[in-house]
Amino acid sequence: MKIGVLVNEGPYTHEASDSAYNFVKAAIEKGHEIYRVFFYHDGVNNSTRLTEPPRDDRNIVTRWSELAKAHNLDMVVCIAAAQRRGIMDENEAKRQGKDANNIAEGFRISGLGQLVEAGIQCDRLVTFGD
Amino acid sequence: MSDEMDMEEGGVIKKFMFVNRKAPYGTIYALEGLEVVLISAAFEQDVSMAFIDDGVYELKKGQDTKELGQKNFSPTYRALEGYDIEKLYVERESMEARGLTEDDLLVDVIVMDRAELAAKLDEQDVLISF
Amino acid sequence: MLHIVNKSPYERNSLESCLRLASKGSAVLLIEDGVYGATKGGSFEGKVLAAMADVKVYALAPDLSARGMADRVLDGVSVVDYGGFVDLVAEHTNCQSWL
Amino acid sequence: MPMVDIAGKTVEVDEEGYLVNLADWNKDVADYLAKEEKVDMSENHWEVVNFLREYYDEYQIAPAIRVLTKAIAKKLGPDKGNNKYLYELFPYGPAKQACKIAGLPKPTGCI
Repeated sequence: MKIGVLVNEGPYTHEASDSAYNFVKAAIEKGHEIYRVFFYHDGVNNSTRLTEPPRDDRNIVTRWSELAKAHNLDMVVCIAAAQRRGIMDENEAKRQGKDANNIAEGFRISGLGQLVEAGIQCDRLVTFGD
Repeated sequence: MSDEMDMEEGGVIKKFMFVNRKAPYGTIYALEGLEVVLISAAFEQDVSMAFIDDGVYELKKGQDTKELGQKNFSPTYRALEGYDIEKLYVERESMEARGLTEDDLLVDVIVMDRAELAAKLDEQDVLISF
Repeated sequence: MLHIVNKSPYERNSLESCLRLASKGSAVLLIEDGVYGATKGGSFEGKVLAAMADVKVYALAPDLSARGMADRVLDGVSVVDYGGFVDLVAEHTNCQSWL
Repeated sequence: MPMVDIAGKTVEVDEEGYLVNLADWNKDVADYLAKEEKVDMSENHWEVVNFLREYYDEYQIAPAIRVLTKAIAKKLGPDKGNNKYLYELFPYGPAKQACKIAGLPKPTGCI
């Protein structure tokens, strides 16, 4: 089955990103296809590579990046929500005249249309948030 | 606004419902939720919105954010008609519990009791909630 | 239809709204702080027990354990792991998260 | 961000030439922005730009192109409410150019 996942909250403050991660991992183990993980609202904060939690805590960002790499996941960060919250890739930083970018490996910045398209293409869309 | 033409998705039309349960301004969900709804219009799907719980407050007439320094996005609900998004369902129980009537709302809505709205939720293909 | 609730019924009205709008025969999965709604002894217990006449209630095991509530699950609530969560999503034609 | 002098007023524009403060907009600013876009403002151009400003004023968003053409057709007639006409006026796209000249917020590129 094709499953899409929407993550609406950032890491650490809420459990949403943990739940989504565990759900995605379990779905892959069960042989489902994760069509896309879309990050919206504060969920875009899951994609900054500048995250540096204490050593005895999980690194939520790296964990997503590694899962994406292992299973070729399409992880999309909403451009409008990202711009509001200071999440940039190289292109966006250039376009907006910013001096740095911070997007982690495995994430790509794109439009909200990618969320609607996931809804159209997937058999199921599951939302995680606050 | 984008110069891209309407999306063609091979004739698949799904029932999308955006479920709004949060009040405006206290959190960003209502505003960013509305942004997705507007984008979804380009995909020619069967789009509706449900206003439940504090989501009903999003439609209250007379919002004035001047002193807040936030953008008043309530006029945008009136633009939905031009985007062919005309199915705005309000749960009667939520509206009445908040002491509101249809006259308090800034757009024409379809008021439904809980059983009617429950049936509407059931028949959706994709539910995206904020 | 599958309803997913991630809020404690003692903090927000998500579970209450979900139960108000869940049709007969729906499934309700409690995750994160939502699992407190699946436990014995609290003042919300009666509402959940009454709702179970019409809907099937599930609770996520890892969230129950994390909160020290694994041994207080209400009779009639099915406890599932993340794999079970995935199965519930697959078994139902659509799902709504009551955030 | 670059500052430009327009008819004796200093106005801030961003890297792509969009107005930073929407309140700075006036007809002289529109003429300047149009010149930067190599658009020669005619009555027909103004008609669209003014329409966009009114739309924004009423609904607080820049309309999607499909919604814009439909709304213009309704107000100014079908010979103006179509893509061909709008692209003739604004060859690089009415969303990008007309919105910029009208001083509307820069599109986030949401699709």
